[in-house]
Amino acid sequence: MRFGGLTAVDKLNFNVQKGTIHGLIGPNGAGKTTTFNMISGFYRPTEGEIVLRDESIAGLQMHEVAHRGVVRTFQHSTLFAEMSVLENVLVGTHMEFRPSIWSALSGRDAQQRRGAEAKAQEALDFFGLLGFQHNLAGDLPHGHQRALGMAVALACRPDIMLLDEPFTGMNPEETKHMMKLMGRLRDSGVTVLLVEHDMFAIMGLCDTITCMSFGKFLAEGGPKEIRNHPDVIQAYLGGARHVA
Amino acid sequence: MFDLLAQTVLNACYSASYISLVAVGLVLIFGVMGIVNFAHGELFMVGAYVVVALYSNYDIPYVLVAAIGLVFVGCIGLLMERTMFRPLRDNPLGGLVASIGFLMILQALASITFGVRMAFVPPVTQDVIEFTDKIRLPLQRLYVILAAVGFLTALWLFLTRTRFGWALRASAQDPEAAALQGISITQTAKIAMFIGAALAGVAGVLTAPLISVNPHMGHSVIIAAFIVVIVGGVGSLEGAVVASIAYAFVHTFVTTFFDGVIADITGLLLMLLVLIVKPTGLFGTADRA
Amino acid sequence: MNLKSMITGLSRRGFLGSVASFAGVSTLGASLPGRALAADDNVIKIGFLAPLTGAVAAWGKPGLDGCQIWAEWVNKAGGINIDGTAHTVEFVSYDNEYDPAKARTGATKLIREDGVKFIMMLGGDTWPGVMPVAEQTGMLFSTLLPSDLSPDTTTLIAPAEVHPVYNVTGVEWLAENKPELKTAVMCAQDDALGLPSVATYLAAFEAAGIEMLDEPLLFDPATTDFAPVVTRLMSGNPDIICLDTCYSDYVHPICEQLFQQGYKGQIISCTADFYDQMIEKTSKEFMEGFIFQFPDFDDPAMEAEGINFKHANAFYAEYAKRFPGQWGAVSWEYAAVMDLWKAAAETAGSTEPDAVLTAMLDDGKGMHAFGEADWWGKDLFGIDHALVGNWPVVVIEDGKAHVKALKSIPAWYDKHGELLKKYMSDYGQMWNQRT
Amino acid sequence: MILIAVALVVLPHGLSFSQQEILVYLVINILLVVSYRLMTLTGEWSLGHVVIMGVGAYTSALLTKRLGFYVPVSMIMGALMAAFVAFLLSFPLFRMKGFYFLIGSFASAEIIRLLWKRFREPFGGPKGLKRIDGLPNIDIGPIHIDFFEPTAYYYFALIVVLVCLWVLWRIEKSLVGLTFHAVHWQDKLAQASGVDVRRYRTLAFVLASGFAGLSGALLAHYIGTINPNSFDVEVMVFVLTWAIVGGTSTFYGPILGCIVLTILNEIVLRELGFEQMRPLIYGAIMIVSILFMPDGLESLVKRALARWKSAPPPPNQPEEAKP
Repeated sequence: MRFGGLTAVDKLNFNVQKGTIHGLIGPNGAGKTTTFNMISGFYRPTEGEIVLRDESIAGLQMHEVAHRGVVRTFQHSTLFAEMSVLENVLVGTHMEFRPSIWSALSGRDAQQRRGAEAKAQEALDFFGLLGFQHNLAGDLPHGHQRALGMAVALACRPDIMLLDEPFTGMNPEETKHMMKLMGRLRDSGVTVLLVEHDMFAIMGLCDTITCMSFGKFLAEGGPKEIRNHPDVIQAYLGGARHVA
Repeated sequence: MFDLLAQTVLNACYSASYISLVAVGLVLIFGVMGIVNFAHGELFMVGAYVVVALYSNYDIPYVLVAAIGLVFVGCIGLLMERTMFRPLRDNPLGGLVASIGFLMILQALASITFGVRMAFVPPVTQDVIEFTDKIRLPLQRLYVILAAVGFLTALWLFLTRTRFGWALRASAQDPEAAALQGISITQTAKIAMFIGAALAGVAGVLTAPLISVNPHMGHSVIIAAFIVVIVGGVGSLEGAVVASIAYAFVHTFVTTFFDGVIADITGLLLMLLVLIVKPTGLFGTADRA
Repeated sequence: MNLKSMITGLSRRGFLGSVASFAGVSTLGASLPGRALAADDNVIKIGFLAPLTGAVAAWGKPGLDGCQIWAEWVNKAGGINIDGTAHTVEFVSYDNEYDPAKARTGATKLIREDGVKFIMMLGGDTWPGVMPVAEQTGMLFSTLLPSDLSPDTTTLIAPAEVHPVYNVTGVEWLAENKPELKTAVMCAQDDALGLPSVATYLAAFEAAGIEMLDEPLLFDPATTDFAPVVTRLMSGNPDIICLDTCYSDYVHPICEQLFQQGYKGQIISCTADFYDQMIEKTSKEFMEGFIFQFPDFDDPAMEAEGINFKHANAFYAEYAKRFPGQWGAVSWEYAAVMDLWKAAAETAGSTEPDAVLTAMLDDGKGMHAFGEADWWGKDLFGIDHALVGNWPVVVIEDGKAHVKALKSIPAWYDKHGELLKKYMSDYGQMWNQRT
Repeated sequence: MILIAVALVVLPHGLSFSQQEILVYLVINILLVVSYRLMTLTGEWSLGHVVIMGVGAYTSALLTKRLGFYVPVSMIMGALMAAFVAFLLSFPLFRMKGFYFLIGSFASAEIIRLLWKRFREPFGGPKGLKRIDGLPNIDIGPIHIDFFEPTAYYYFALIVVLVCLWVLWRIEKSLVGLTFHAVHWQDKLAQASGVDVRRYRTLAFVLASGFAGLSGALLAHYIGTINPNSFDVEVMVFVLTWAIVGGTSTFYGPILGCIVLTILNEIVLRELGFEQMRPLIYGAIMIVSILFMPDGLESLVKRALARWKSAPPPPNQPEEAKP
């Protein structure tokens, strides 16, 4: 992936196994988020392939990628702040309950809407947000907003969830709770690919970790391998700070 | 045929001059304040009526009138900034509506004060530079061209060589970052509004002896200016100048060799084409919208 | 629609007050109830339905100003005498903003609420909106644009100017007096006034044996810079440049450009409002011999025998005093229509639209501002509701406009009518071609 | 609800004749401005809506004039044509966003308008079309309805417009409407959730244009004449100000703006005898309302409703209706 003269991600190659939690780490500016943006269709890679179940999805638009079961969240609290919590998650049910004007006019959508709301509430319940469903999303505390972002993604019933720094701004308590939830997600069959700085969460959660630096592949392996990998240590020492 | 071509080029130069004065002001205001000033054509109109009020009625020297017109219309710009655009800074649509309201007020004031019919402006000079019998450049038109070159050069120097100019460009490129740098948004907005309005006013002053001065004269100018701004790229002053020249040449040549209505359609199609091929305009880069 | 009588039977105000707060819309309607029809028998109300604001206001506002002077003078002189009683005249204006929907609303208000007896309009775009109202109510209307006439509406008349047919007189005079001029070019704005005028001039030039060097050059009404138009016009070295029915906003800059680009030939135009300013912008020599169709009303010729416009010189002086710089053709035309209406109403002894119309059209003759004229127009408009007779040819000599001749439009038409019909149909301007 | 219905039915009988005429335009304009709001739900502001309305008007007028279509049918065809033109325009236009979309929509609309001016066949050139057939009169036994009468046409337009408003309301409250909002507030997140943003923008644009086309057809068959200037940018500016002065966050905001501003401009200022001052005062009102009511007239209603809800329930029914 190049932006103008700058090559942001170069010769990166990794596989994500079905039903695992896969972490993507690296120092600041390593190109993690760019990688995410390419997979999710936010950017179109200038070169290279992204293969999902033997199908190339490189260059597809974000919603097309989503329709193939790959759903992402965004950094910060990217939400429909002016809409209620329930409505936020209802947008997530879009793919399952394709809304149409005709059903809206004929009144057939009442049933559809009930179905969608049930699914949405299920997703909210999973993240413990059911009690807030009528609040405005913008009014939620920060941690809940992060969770809501994931609830929206979950309501899409994805095969793969791409989570962009889900633990940022959470206190240890919340982080632990969220880790538990992610474990349950994996157990329900969702593959998770996450970008994260929080090493505690990464190490405690991931089955496989890919480490990159300056846009290039650095190392891959289980949490233990990565923690002890000389290149990784080197990379982080160079950039300092983030290693716990 | 050479005569015709040469004369048409001269015509196009004049047309490019006043359009670029208006368009550059429009770009400056949009760039710094994020507001589409629909009343910009009416500022042009006010400039022309300054000439009617002072030059036609009181015989005040034209150069002085031009200076007064520049300052007066610039001050109207400041008034707009203070009363409308500053309170509506975070509300670009509100700014648009307010500028439309202001447009109606200016038009009505002009109608009531000066009448609905065209107003008279005596010629400042009737001298003509005759290149050949068929290629002639009236001095008044030359003034417009020279003034446009002069004012735009001055503006360019101001923007590139002074601290204020630097602040202005910074906030045009990224208002938030500029604010973080300690540049006062209010200050830059005032300067942008004054300069933008004054340029439109000066264009009105300069062209008043050459065109029909009436309360609705702003309409056709603003449409040309919008086309130019889009073609040039919304945030780009250089783009506005280049696009003014391009638009003026296309429009003038099509008018001369086909007709005026086709020229208008050509102008709009050109703009649509640019929007489709490069939605940010020829010189636009940032995705400000 | 029985509900209507039921409700008007109730106390309308009390009833409305109850629903007003719910309906929202009617709150103001209730406080501004429709006014009763004019009850005062000695006041005749005349409607003035034209653009008073907006870009076309120049075609309405000066006319209303002229009418106010007319009304004052007539009222001072004893008003309008209907069956032995004197009536004063009052104008009720409605600004239609040159919009057909607002014109329809205005016509309804003037007829059904103000009780006017006659409505003067600019016409054009606004007329088709009013047409059904005219047909339903039988109200008498006048227009300045005879292209609004059609046999479907029998209560619309064009008594002031039969634009653009009178333009033939200027060309005819030109050909008679300057036979050495053989070639011409023309420009016009692409609108409802420009196109029929183009057709008329084309017919007039052909009838006069003058050759057109180029297709008429059309420009958009929003044009401000006329240098390219002028460059193009001059490129073929014509003897005559014809400015068609350009408005003064175009005539002035075009002439200024012609002057500066070194044109030395003949110019003919329909109008030359504020020609003194044009002379100042160009030169006396340049404007010498400029032909157009609208005399100054301070011209002694306007007080001559046969001119029906009353006290033209004094009217002009009064107008110039009150509205300096606003004089133009529309300033007197609406007032001239009122002269005609007043005469017809006094003859009929009634102000009712049908009676006045009958008196007006009686014997097919009418007193036009410029002399006795015929009710004419069947060929072009499908109905003889345009008042056509002599029309002045005005030429600028030594910086002042002079009426050089009063030429008969019917006489020209008798000879060259087929040409005019041909060009009018080429430009889609015949009444039965209008869509 | 019943009171509102009764008010709407008796309304024209309390008005003067010219006010009845204005009422007809008001009803038609309400459809126009509400359809405009639907378009703005996805976050794009167009300056071409009035010309799209004109497409409906021209189509319907030409179909009845040239091909003798039955008026109600041609009106529907006009709406469909407007929607179709919007569909075609969506291809170039939805490459743009924000300010560019605003100006792009303006440019494409101007081109359509210039085409009407330029091609006298079939559009009638600058003079436009006239003698457009009205709605055929109804004569069944004792019932005689002449749709030239403003009251009669008001009822017809009212029914059509109410049905359309109901449709627009249902759409907005459905999951489709929710998706429109989602596209507006966070198009990236919506897209990540599988929403084809471009498709929804187009959908909103096409739907809004269809209803605008219908309002144009309603107008054309009432006044019986249309010309290119009836749909120029000045008219668009009025629609824009109705929407913004009224506020666009609620369904009723634009309706409120349309009603209040129309009554001010067409009735109050005229009755007060302002002539040349009218645009001046209207302009001042626009500025003042946007400065002091940036969220539109609807914000007043919202506040009033909130107060009403929080206040203890009155002992009896609210009594505003009774004299």
